[in-house]
Amino acid sequence: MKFWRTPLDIDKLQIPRGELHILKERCKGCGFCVEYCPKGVLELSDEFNSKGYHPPKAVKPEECVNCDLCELLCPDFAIYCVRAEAGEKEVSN
Amino acid sequence: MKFWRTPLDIDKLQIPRGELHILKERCKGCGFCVEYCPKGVLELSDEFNSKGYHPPKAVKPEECVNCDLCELLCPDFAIYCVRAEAGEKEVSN
Amino acid sequence: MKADPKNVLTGAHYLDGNHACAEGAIAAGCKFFAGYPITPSTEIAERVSRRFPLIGGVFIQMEDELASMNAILGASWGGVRSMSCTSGPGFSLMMENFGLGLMLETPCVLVNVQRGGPSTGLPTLPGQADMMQARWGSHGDYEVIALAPDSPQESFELAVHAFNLSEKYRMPVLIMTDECVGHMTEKVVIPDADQIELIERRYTDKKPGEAWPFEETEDLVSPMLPVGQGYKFHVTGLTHDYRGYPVINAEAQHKNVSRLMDKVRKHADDIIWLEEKDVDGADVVVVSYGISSRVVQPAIQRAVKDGIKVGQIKMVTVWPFPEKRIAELAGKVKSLIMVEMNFGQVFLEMDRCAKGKCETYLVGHAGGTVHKPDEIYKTIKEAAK
Amino acid sequence: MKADPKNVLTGAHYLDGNHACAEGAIAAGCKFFAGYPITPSTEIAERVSRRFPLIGGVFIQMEDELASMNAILGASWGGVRSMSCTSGPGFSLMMENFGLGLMLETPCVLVNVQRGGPSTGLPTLPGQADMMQARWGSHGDYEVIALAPDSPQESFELAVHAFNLSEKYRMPVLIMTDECVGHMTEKVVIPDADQIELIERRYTDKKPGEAWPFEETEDLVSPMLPVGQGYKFHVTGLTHDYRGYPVINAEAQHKNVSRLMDKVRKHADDIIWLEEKDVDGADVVVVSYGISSRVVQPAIQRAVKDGIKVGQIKMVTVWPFPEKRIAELAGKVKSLIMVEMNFGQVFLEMDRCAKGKCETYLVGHAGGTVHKPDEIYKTIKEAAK
Amino acid sequence: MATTEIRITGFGGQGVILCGYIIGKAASIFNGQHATLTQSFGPEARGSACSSQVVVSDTRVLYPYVTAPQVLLAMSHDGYMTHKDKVAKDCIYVYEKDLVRLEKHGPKTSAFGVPATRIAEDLGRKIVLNIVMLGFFAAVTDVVPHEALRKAVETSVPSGTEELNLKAFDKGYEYGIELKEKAEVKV
Amino acid sequence: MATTEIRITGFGGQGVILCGYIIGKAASIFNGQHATLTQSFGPEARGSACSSQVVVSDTRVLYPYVTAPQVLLAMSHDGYMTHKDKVAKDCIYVYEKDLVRLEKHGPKTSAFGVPATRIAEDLGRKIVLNIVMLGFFAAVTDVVPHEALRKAVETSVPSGTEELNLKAFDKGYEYGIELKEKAEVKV
Amino acid sequence: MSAKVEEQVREEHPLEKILRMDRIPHIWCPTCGLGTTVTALSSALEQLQLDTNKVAVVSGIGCTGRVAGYMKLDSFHTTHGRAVPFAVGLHIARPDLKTIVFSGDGDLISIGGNHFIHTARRNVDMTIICVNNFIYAMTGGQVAPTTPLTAKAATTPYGNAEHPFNLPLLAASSGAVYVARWTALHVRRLTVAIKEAIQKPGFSFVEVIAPCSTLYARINKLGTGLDLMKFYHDNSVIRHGADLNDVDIDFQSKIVVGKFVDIEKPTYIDCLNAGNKRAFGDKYKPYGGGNGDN
Amino acid sequence: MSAKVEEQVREEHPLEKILRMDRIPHIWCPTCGLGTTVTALSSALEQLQLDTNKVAVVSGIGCTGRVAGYMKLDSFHTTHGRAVPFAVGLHIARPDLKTIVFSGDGDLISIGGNHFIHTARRNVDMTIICVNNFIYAMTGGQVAPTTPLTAKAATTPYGNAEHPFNLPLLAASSGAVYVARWTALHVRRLTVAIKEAIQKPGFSFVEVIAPCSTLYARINKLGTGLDLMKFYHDNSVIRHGADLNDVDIDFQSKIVVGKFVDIEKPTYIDCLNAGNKRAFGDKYKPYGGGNGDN
Ligand SMILES: Cc1ncc(C[n+]2csc(CCOP(=O)(O)OP(=O)(O)O)c2C)c(N)n1
Ligand SMILES: Cc1ncc(C[n+]2csc(CCOP(=O)(O)OP(=O)(O)O)c2C)c(N)n1
Ligand code: SF4
Ligand code: SF4
Ligand code: SF4
Ligand code: SF4
Ligand code: SF4
Ligand code: SF4
Ligand SMILES: [Mg+2]
Ligand SMILES: [Mg+2]
Repeated sequence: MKFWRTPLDIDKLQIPRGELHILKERCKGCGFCVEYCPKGVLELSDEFNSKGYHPPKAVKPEECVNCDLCELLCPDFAIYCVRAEAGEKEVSN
Repeated sequence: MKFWRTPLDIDKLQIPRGELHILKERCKGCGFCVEYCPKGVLELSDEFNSKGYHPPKAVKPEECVNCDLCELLCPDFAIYCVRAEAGEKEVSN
Repeated sequence: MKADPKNVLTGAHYLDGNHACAEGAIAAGCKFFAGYPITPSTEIAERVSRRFPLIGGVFIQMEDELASMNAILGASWGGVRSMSCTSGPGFSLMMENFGLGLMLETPCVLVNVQRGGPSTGLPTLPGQADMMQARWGSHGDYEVIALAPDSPQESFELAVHAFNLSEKYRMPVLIMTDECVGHMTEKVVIPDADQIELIERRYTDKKPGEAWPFEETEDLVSPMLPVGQGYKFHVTGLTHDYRGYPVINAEAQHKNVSRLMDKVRKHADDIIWLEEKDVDGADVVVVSYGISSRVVQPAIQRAVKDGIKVGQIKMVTVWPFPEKRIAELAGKVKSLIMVEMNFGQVFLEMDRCAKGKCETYLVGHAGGTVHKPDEIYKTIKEAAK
Repeated sequence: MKADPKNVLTGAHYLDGNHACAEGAIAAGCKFFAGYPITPSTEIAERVSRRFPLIGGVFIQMEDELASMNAILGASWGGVRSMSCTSGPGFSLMMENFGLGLMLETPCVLVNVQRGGPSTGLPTLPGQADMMQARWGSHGDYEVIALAPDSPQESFELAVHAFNLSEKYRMPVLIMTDECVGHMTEKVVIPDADQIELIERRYTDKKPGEAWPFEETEDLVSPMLPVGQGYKFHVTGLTHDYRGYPVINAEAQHKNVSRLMDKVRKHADDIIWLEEKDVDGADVVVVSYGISSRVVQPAIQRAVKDGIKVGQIKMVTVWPFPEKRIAELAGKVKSLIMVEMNFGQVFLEMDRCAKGKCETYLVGHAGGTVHKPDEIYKTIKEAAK
Repeated sequence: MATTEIRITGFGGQGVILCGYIIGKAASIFNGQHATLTQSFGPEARGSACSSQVVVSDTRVLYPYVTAPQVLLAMSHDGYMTHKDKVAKDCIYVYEKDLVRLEKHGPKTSAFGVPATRIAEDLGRKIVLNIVMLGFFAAVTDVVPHEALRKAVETSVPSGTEELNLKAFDKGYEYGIELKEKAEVKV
Repeated sequence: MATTEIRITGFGGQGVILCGYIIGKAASIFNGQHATLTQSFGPEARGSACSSQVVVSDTRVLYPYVTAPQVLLAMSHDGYMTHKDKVAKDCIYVYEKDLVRLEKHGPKTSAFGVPATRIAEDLGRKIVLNIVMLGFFAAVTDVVPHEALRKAVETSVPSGTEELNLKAFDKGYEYGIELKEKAEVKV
Repeated sequence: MSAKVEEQVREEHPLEKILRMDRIPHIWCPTCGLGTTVTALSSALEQLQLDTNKVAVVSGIGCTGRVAGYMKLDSFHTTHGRAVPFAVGLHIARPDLKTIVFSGDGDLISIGGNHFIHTARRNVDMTIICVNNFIYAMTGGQVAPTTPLTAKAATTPYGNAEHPFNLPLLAASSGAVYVARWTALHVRRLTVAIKEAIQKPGFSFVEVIAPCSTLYARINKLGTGLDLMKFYHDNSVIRHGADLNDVDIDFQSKIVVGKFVDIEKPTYIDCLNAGNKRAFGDKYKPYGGGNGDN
Repeated sequence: MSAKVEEQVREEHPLEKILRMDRIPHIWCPTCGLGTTVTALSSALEQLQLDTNKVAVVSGIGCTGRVAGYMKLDSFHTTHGRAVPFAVGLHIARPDLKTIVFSGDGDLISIGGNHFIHTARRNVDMTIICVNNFIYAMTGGQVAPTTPLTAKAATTPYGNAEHPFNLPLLAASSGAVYVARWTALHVRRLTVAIKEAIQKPGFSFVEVIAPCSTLYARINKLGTGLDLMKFYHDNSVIRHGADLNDVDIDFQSKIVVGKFVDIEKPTYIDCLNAGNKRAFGDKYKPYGGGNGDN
């Protein structure tokens, strides 16, 4: 029993930063990304998309650590994160 | 685990005697009865029945203890044993 | 026998064809339903599952359609009126054991709510392209009874009728409806229980030891033997004799299969149910069944307004096919038109029975929607020329 | 393409129809066989299982007939010629996924060695009562190609032909043989490999990204896309467009189903294979197929000796039905007689196409044995009157 | 009119079918008319646009589908856009004001909008939006009498929710009556 | 004769089918005749009576079944009893002497018996009884030439067993020749 | 002790009452073990002193499938693989009857495998007796899902390439509440197992290893049925409550027999009644059978 | 850390290469978990750096069955229940391809249950990903063989009376060599499991518990898909190598997840080759695929 990888919580020493992309028209407002972003980067916006859903918006974009969890959980391929060009910072704890 | 009954070998104190009935025309000569009679009562005869099989014959009928094993094993319902009217005898061992 | 009031949802209801069909079955005393979900039939199963507990029925969703078909046969032999429903793909899967039902002469009802095929096709849109499958889908020779409702009201009524026929002729009976009727909601008036006549299963009046499951009778329908009452009968899907014992030769085959077929063929006049309108003296007769027999009417009305003498035959029973009536009409009319939601299935039988004595037309299409009255109207015009 | 010599058992052999059929398939390059045992077809599977290992084929006995049918479809999409065999009960079970094969336009060959039905019926005795099932047994509208051999020799030849048709028209092809032919042993002469012409599968010549699995082509047969080569195509049993993507509406349905049917209907002249004898100028023509087309011959010979002008049509292909030819003949002869081992199946089509222009007769029976030439002779006499 | 075709459109979960059901039931069970309800849905429709159609007539409905509805009841913009042009010349658009952005239509058409979602939310259950629409429909069209519709609502909603639903119906109705009294919104 | 019908009968395991197969193969592959072999078996037949039929002809065999055989080759009493009366008037009975108790037959028939089981047992393999019968058949009938039959035996038995089987064939043949030389057994 | 040899067939065999004597002799081959398994069932019914009017037997197609035809009970010879779902319908219509399915390994586990696992899962109250002869006998000896790896069959002439099922494990994993395995030789213990299985409420499963002499034994050169019986004698290991992962059967390996599972679990009808009771309270009348012979 | 919000759909999502973007947006409901499981498969394929030309995916019918239609791979949307046997044929014809079956619990385990157990038994080299949403979603929420006892469904309006399958146990008892279970929430671990399963020679099985918001959650009043994800979060227990008898799922019970089985066993083709080699020696050329695109 030794096969898995990085657990959900972040325990690396070096944390990258992420650039979020939200494809609002695809979003169906499920809230998975918002709920499970480990850094609380996201919130559902008040705005409607044309299907009548509230896509998320990044309320603390600078906190994004490019963990990709939002991307992985999004059932509608509506959000993704790419590693930001900017430098990396160390974990505080 | 406590449900079964008399094992194949005879371990009762009182042994009944059996009267064998062999329905020769039904027999297909498999030899099950002969092989598994605990008392060696039976042998396949040389005689053919009309299908060309050798039905068993009782070579030691007096040894039959009415255990019914021949009857139970016979796949052709060709042999059975009923309890003989005569008295019962004790097991020697 | 009258229906049991506690089963009958007397009154006027706004129901779709599937729910109405379920109510018909329940009114007919159906107490066992085994099914496997498939669009567009599932509402029948769902309604039954909701209705059964308080009236002593059991609904079971089986692992597949093969199991469903067999379970209703088993239940029917257990003395209970039983039913299943499905649509094309499931109907295909049931074909082997539909044949077992015919061979064991087991009363039960099977509903096919037709959708567009072949294969997975159009799960949510209507078709009438399983009609020949209903007639020929299982291997070997046999005859079937198949009914086609045109509305929720008729879905109710024909469900009752199907159970009656199945008991009368001791065989599975098919209801060949379609997505449009199944999902169409209309007013359904359900009569009082004492207005619903049910045909009781005929059981042997002989004693155990004297009765056999396929005894020869004049009407070719043998009384059934009840389970659990000492008859200790045997039945098999192999070719068998009156005792239900397998007999593997051509003679037994002839007897066995002839009887299965003749029981329908010789009672065809009793079974066949046609609704005719303005057929006498018509130049053109439009033949159709199920939903198609409704949508032809605006077209007919229009043609009649044009002065064309158009009659209509609605086939409430599609199988057995009304050979005699069609042959007779063919000698009298200019044209026969078959309107069906397929590329020509029941048409083939109509065409055959017409024997070239009149023109025959098919108004058919691949399914997915009902006919536009326009197409039908055009063919009537053409056929009247 | 010529057959591969290492597959072909060239020479004269004393084989039964089933073994000959297996050899035909092997000669045609079949390399995958999935089957489920059923009398009287099992010898085909058994022979294949013995022959395959040394020629690089795989035989797999699946858990049931449903699995077998699907496995041969999967293998065919894997680029391998594939086959299964069965008899009535199994054929019924395959009907749903036979439909999938038609819908996905998958080349493969399915053999039904017919026995007496319905249900378990007569496992070891012949019948021809699955003929209409072959045509209509799956739900929805479609057309099929079905061949009927009359001997072990033809079992070999038609197996090769079936593979060729299946590749040419990109569809499953049926061989509808029967217990009598399947279990009848006769001399079979297998030619040299270079005498056996095989039709190669047509694959797209477009590049990945540009090709679709159901492209519209003039001959209605789309080239296939190979797996594993980057085409990354999608196919579905749902109604679909040329891309293989589901489209659930009446228009897509019309396009999709019409094409499936037209691909057979428009090539009917190429597909239909009749063997005619003394038909020109005949008063009576005996139509039949498979084993029945052999046993009619003594009867015809006897009638000819009586001075009756009798012709024979042997239908090597039963489906598509030779509508045109029958219609034409009906205008010329006094009578058409259909001889088949059932209570009238292909007869219905013959009768229909005759359009009342001549008398039609059926010599049919329930199966279990072939026709006695006597019955046929009597009908010929009657029909010549 | 002898025959009226009505199409109700929206997305899954809005109660599009129930809406049609109630209209049909009102007409056929409580008003002696004939009414045939059909629905379009598909495996393609998981959670997306769906629509139901009712044909109300004085005589038996023979052709069950709607061809050119005299009323289009739109609860989503998607649905509205899909169906808005496939209507009768004199079509009445009955629409949810906040969800549908009305576009230009033919000269003989009329359109009535209601903020049904907001009204429903005010009642505490967004889910009754369809019943608000129905009340509104009862007010701005005369296909089925108000009383029949109200009765159909009462007998069609889950038991225990009758009161809430009737309130929703009434709110919609009132809104419609007021609106009608003001003026018809021509577009 | 242009067409000869032969029925072979016995019980499962005696090689009834192989026997027919060899006759058919001999005729069609090694003697330029037409020969159609069919077999009757059924689920009813597990280990009980079975039979095979060969029609040998100079022209193509059209009707595949045997109707009234000119030769009945009987390897079991059961089989013999079942089929003995459904034969041609001039039928030749070829039978296993120890298994079949011959009965009375029509005046034009003839019968030849061979103790095939005993001969086979003498050869050490009871299983070749059918091949002994075949050799005997070759001797007492003239449907298929001896040489063709012998070749068919050689090419039809499991490889490795050719010698044994040919020996069995020869034994049966010799027995038949001797018997024929003695006299025909009329019954 | 006098041996009385009947000169001709006389119908006084003790099983006469429970067998259809008008169909005996049966079709099975000499030294086939099936007849012995019929005796076991018959004895079990006799010993239980059940009202045999209230016992139904359902079979599929196969040599074993012919059992229904020999039992003098309400008996159904259905289609290949479908005995179980047929029995499900019969049982639900008439839960007062004891429903017994008696069929072969191919019938029950290959083509009928899905019904087997689902009916076990539902814990439908019936008894399944599966004769495992390691082969498809009726059709001439093709490979079965029980044929041991490397064993030969008509369709695996060079040795079977498929791992066989471990039937007790499959049954138990699917939900069976009673699982036992015996060979035809263990006829008394088998009888006891069948009795226990019939009495057990819920889905009970008895696997019977039995000789197919004509096909399995012949193709694999294992001798006659008697030789197989001797093999069972020498190679059976009785291990009640064995870990089911250890009861696989390899080609000519030891055969672990015994009672493996005997647990309590509500049956399908129990659960149905419980659920409806929860929903409807006293308005609900517990289901105890269909409306009978309507 | 700048958040760039696209104003309209732009096809630059990282999964673009592996998804049929011309078919996105997909048909699945809001808060349905299926999309997440697709991401897991896609990520697994990406991470394995397999040649995606050599990966085929086969689905049956159902909401989950639509997965094949969204993967940009050779992809087959077969009939209900038949993905596995179709895949068996495909795999045997082209063992060089990775064959993945991705379908629903109803499709794979109810109507397709027989193929599932037999293909596991044969240890055919393929990967099965089964999305267990406890329901028949596509047809409107009927009971599935995974629906917990007492849970409601469209055909069990008063609570399910059937014991559900324990899928890992069923798979393992049938012969699977790799068995794991995760929920849609465990998307990373699920991705790892899928990677392991794909790499494992033989029959590998991954059960994915995923939310059906529209039907299972609604009928059982469990909230939205997000509520189910939260439930998984709170109630999943990771227990690798758990005793499979302990991983049943009751209604709203704890869900044991983890990797349960990872063993070595020769595959179907291995056994085939071994058997033929035994029979023919060097004359036999090990089978490695059909004759390709003939
Ligand atoms: C649908 C269908 N497929 C195949 C068959 C052919 N068939 C009859 S019995 C049988 C196998 C029987 O094997 P098993 O159940 O093990 O019984 P056994 O004969 O070994 O006792 C098969 C495949 C059939 N009758 N129906
Ligand atoms: C032979 C057949 N029977 C029934 C159906 C109807 N059907 C389509 S999907 C489905 C169930 C799907 O359930 P599941 O596999 O769990 O997938 P989900 O929709 O839950 O993802 C059914 C019964 C069918 N298409 N074909
Ligand atoms: S990448 Fe990770 S940290 Fe960044 S928004 Fe997504 S979930 Fe939050
Ligand atoms: S996970 Fe995706 S669909 Fe859900 S709210 Fe976030 S962006 Fe929208
Ligand atoms: S009853 Fe027992 S002792 Fe007597 S002969 Fe039979 S087996 Fe032997
Ligand atoms: S067991 Fe029966 S069949 Fe076998 S030899 Fe004895 S009496 Fe004969
Ligand atoms: S073939 Fe096998 S199982 Fe069938 S009767 Fe003969 S020995 Fe028994
Ligand atoms: S019905 Fe359920 S499984 Fe299907 S798409 Fe909607 S939420 Fe997903
Ligand atoms: Mg078996
Ligand atoms: Mg599901």
